[in-house]
Amino acid sequence: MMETVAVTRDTSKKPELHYLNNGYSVASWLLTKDHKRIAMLYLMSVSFFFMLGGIFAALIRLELMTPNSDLLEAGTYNRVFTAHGVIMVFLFLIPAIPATLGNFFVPLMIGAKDLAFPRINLLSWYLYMAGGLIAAYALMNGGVDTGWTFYVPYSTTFSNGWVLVTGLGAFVIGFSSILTGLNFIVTIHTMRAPGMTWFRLPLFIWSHYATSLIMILGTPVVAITILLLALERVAKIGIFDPAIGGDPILFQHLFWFYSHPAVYIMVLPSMGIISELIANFSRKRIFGYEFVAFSSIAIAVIGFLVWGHHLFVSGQSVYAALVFSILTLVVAIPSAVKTFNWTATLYKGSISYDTPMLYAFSFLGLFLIGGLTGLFLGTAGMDIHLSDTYFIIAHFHYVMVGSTVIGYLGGLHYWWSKMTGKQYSEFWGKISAMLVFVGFNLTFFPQFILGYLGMPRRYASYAEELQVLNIFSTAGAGVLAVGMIMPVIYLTMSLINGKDAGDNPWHLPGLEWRTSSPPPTENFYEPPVVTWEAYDFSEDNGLEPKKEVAKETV
Amino acid sequence: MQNNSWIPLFPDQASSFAWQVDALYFYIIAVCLFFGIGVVIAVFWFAMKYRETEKYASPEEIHGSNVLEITWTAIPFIIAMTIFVFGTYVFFTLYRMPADATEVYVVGKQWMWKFQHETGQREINELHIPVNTKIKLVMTTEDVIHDVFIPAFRTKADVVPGRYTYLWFEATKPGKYHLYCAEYCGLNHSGMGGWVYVMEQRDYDNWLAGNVSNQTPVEAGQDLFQNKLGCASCHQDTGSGRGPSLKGLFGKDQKLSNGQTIKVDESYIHESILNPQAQIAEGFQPIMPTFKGQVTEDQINQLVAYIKSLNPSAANSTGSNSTAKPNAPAANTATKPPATTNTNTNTTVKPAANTASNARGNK
Amino acid sequence: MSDTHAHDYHPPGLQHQFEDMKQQEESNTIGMWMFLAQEIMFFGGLFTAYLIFRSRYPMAFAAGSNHLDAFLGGLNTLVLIVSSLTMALTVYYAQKGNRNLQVIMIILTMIFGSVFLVVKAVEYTDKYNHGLVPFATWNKKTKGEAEHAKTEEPKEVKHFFASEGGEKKAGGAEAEHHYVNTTGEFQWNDWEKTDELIKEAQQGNFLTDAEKIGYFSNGEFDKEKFTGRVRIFYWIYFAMTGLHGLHMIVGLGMMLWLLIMAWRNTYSAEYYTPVEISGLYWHFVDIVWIFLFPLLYLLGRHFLH
Amino acid sequence: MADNHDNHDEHEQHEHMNIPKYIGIFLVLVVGTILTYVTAQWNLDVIFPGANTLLALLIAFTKMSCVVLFFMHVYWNGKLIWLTVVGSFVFLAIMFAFTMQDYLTRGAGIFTK
Ligand code: HEA
Ligand code: HEA
Ligand code: HEC
Ligand code: CUA
Ligand SMILES: [Cu+2]
Repeated sequence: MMETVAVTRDTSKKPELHYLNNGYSVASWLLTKDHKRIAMLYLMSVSFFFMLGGIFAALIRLELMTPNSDLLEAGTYNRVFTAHGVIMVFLFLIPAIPATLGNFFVPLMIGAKDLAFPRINLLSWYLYMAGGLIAAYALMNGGVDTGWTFYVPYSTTFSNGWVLVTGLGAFVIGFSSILTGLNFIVTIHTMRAPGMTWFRLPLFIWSHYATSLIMILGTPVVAITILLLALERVAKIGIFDPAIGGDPILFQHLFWFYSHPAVYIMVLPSMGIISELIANFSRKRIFGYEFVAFSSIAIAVIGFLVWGHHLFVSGQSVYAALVFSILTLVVAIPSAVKTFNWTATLYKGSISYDTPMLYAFSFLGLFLIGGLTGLFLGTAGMDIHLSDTYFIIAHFHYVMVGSTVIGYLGGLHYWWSKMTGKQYSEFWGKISAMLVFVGFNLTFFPQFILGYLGMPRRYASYAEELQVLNIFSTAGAGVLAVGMIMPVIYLTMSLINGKDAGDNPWHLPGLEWRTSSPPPTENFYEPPVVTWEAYDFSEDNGLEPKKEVAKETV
Repeated sequence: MQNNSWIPLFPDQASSFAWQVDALYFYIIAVCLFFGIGVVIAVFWFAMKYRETEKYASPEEIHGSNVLEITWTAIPFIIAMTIFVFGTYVFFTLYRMPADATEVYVVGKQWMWKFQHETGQREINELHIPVNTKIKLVMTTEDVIHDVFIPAFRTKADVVPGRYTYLWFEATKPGKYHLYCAEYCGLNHSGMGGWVYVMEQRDYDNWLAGNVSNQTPVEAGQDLFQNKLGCASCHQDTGSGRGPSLKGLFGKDQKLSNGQTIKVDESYIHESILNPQAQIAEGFQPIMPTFKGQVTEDQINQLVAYIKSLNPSAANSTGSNSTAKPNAPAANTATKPPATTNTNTNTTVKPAANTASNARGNK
Repeated sequence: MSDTHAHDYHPPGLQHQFEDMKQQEESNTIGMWMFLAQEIMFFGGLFTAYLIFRSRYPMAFAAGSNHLDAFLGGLNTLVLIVSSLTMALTVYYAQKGNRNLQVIMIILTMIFGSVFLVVKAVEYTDKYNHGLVPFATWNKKTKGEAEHAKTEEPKEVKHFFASEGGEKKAGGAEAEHHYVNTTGEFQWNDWEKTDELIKEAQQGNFLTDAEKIGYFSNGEFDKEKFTGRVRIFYWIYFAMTGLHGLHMIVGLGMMLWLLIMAWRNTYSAEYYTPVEISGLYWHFVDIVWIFLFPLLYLLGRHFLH
Repeated sequence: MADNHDNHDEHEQHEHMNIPKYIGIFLVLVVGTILTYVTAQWNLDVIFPGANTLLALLIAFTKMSCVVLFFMHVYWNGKLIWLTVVGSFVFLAIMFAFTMQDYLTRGAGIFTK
């Protein structure tokens, strides 16, 4: 690694064209095959659905302020939490990181010009939009009141026909997700820049690789399950309905075969971002790179063996429950390895407290709580009491909001300057990061207690003595909402009046920082050649000497 | 829940194995604190100690340490396995049915629980059991999946259509405990619940023998309507339930789906309860189940009294407790022994104690 | 966007995001394999359902399966295998750059693919006529015995148990009134054989717990219940073969496109990835059938003796 | 291009197969089909229950292997393709096995009433 290859462009001449100003027409966006533009399309649509889901969350919390169902009637409430769950999971969280940040940065970080199949990439966005709009339409128009899990036989025999439409939406989105995963795997295999060996890949790439595996192997199963659900609904053909020989538990098996791995689709990319943030903001190579990389794969693979932990109380065989229980506790180990390695990376680093790093710290704390409470649920004997209570709600919000959404926000802040060329307000960034952290804990920590007290989930009205804790939770949600709305505002503002961020504001070694901000359509001016390890902050990492950069920016 | 503190933190511990579940809970909490506090302290400490002093520094490279990696893979693994063993033990205790238990049959139905004791008593949304006796619930459902959940006993199990599932417990403390449906089952899922009454054996025997009510008929009828029979799960005052609102019904002319009009009097209500398919109110589906065999004539009278009270003007006109002439009561009482569900428990049910539960079923 | 870069050494057919043809081919091949992995799991969900229900209701499955025409199923297997051969040869000739043989092989593949679908259509029609479509009211509605006997009978007897020769034909007269189906509901009429099966199973004590509940009411064999379980077999049959047929149709579309490209002499020893990956897809669809055939058509054959 | 070690050079595979070999594989498949058909008529379940199905699946598996290895050229492909093929089947097997373990052990042993 002696020789240094300059892959940065000649900084003296500003690029005339980058991906954002390379065409302004609507068609140049809607028919684009540029992964960066598609990522931006995704960013906008995903944010839209997030806000929609957020509004439903607000309704839930407002209703739960009082024990009676007074703000929303039970029927409405049921539709609201279903809409909240479906939108947040299928329309927001699953595509959130892979399809936006992943889409944008996977090619950049491995030194490719684009993803392997740009047209398929665009197709996947259209599928996503089609499915998303269909589902959103059904959820808001007729309303579906099954919960996001669509358990049979309620969904096939009792709930209304919009279940079918929502299912269709989820089916279509499923294929969008499969295509994204397929594109990533191929790209990571074949399109790495010369010198970018597997063990020089940034960990963000590893986690996306693992995520893609799940997308490809898991999503088709939920697709076929939804198809069967539709068949059952339309034709009453005895797949799930016990009255005619079917089996309702089969649905749960098939559903969770996908949906448990899907929770790792949500969290793995976020873990990838956290690896980036922690390494880059403590300016150190990640501790135990190989272990962090392989733990992603391990989570993806073992994650397929544990779905039965959602069925502990469902009437599945108790022996099966025990097998699933032990495997669930095993799948926690790779996460543990990751957590410890992140912590160790901080050791002897040079840690800065920029906004993205604040999010990374939040992640560590919240993932710890979310993950560790997963251990309660993975223990069969414990889960009997906790299943379908607010303990579950709190657990998965800690991992889905506290870890994934926060990782996503951290990544968004981290790469915002690369994506847009603009710098957001660091001041507001820090304020909102802290509000989110505080608001989040206030919202969801009381729910653990509520859960242990025995407040069942999906309840429009609850026992009176539980009101105090619920009020805390609602109050926290208010703070959380403010914290979440702020980035929307100041990030948008930065587009209008933000300072130019410069190509590499933090002087980081990753490939994505060695091109201009925003990057040109083909990503790099010269095809990059990689001669350094990931997170190489030493002097010979091919970047300009840090002294000069420091002078330039100070 | 009888937890009277301002913020309840911990549910009642009222079954023989509740302490085991709690012990497991505290054990896992201890494990979590051990790892959680460790990691948090390390993060804080590193973050403070190694905060940036020089911009764009190149701190010393550390590649990792296999010894550390193996340590922090092995230790959590071993601890996780201890959790598993402990958890499995508790799981066995909870889900392994004792051979010598008293059986209670449970049928879930949107949105009520129906219980039947070995001795033939039926109850709805209430379960009376003696203390210190092993009870085994043999459960199934008429429609969708439900879930019997009694937090104070720390146990629950889904009730699955088309087959039987089982649950057992041995209550250790007399009292009144929440009974919930914990598997989402549609519109009134959150109203599908009631109470488990754990009674001293003597009280239980009394209850079995049937006792006189100390409630007024209207109160007793309200209790039946809201809680015990689960009428309110369909008949809500707002009219948004699956059945018509019964507010102000009494004394009105009711249109039936066959085009006829009928005056709502005691016998109409009586008929509606025992033989609901006979006269279908216009605009509704004939889905109301018959309550034949589950209510005594006494109780029907109480219900009638209550429904009347929903229309103050009508209640005045007819005055006191009705003694409506039932059309075919003889057949009922002949087939089912009269000692069925009783309106009363001599332990805890007082009108005042009902308000909490009313709030849940009621708007 | 591909016009913004100025590398002039691009061979035709090389997409802008790739460095060279080799990278592109590799990407396409891996991409197709990933897609096939996805397909395996897609069908896998159905196979799981098959597994569950077959293990619950083996007798109903055997009975339902015996009603399928194993001869036509076997024929179709052979047809698909031939088409797989011609597909493999298409790739072979594409690699050799032999345009004419390539075109011929593609056409042959398409012909065999179509034959498969035609045979499938014949089978579906047969099920339709016999009231074996598991969708309520989607079957042929037959009015009365007299009319029915006139129009339908000869053909039916032929297909019924075609595999076991004339032995079963005796049931023909009886079969006449079996197929009265005024509402188009799912029907099961082969009680004679069924009774034998059940009796055998009862004697040998083969019945699964699910079957003891699933076929009997109060200890009596319940025809209605049994019909319901056979219907489960038929929805699996229709779901699986239907999905497979859909894949065949997509495959034929791909073949058509290949045909046009091959006709234009696009493929050569240097550039034949599209042929190759279409071939992968075709073979995959073939493989699915290789499993469907024994699992659906043959699973209860040995009970017939 | 990055390191290639996990992918073979696919240009070389047509050296491996020729017309007679293709026909040979084809014949194996035909024989396999006929064999499946014939053995299905025998009652092998007297040997042990499920023997018929097992045999049919074994034949099907062999046929599939022939198609995958030779018609789809996996035999000459790189590690990655092998891994994909084997991996997909492993995951399929997981789905089967873990679902079945529930159904097969329900209500068994000490938990029955
Ligand atoms: C991003 C999403 C996400 C993630 C990452 C997880 C992670 C985990 N989840 Fe969670 N889960 C959900 C989303 C998620 N979950 C959702 C949405 C539901 C409910 C769905 C519904 O019903 O609607 C759910 C429900 C759920 C259940 C079912 C409960 C029930 O319904 O009865 C269970 C049971 O086992 C479970 C367990 C786990 C475990 C063990 C992990 C593990 O992966 C966690 C691993 C992490 C750690 C353990 C922390 C770090 C480790 C250490 C600091 C070292 C110490 C460790 C040891 C001693 C082992 N989850
Ligand atoms: C990605 C997944 C995700 C995310 C991000 C969230 C975010 C939130 N969720 Fe939810 N949630 C689920 C996934 C998610 N949830 C799922 C899967 C279920 C189960 C559903 C089921 O049972 O089927 C569920 C269920 C669920 C429940 C239980 C309902 C019940 O069982 O009865 C509750 C109750 O408190 C809740 C609350 C919240 C809150 C307060 C937030 C907050 O974090 C939201 C904060 C964000 C915003 C507020 C958006 C940003 C702001 C705006 C767009 C401006 C407009 C907003 C206001 C004016 C307030 N969620
Ligand atoms: C499963 C839902 C359900 C439950 C539980 C239920 N009902 Fe009904 N009830 C209905 C429906 C639907 C109707 C209207 C159709 C009909 O008349 O049968 C109805 C009609 C009635 C009527 C006639 C009202 C009218 O407007 O004509 C009376 C009185 C009545 N119910 C009383 C009761 C009482 C008392 C109970 C409890 C013991 C009860 N119902 C429980 C669904 C229910
Ligand atoms: Cu019954 Cu929820
Ligand atoms: Cu899970």
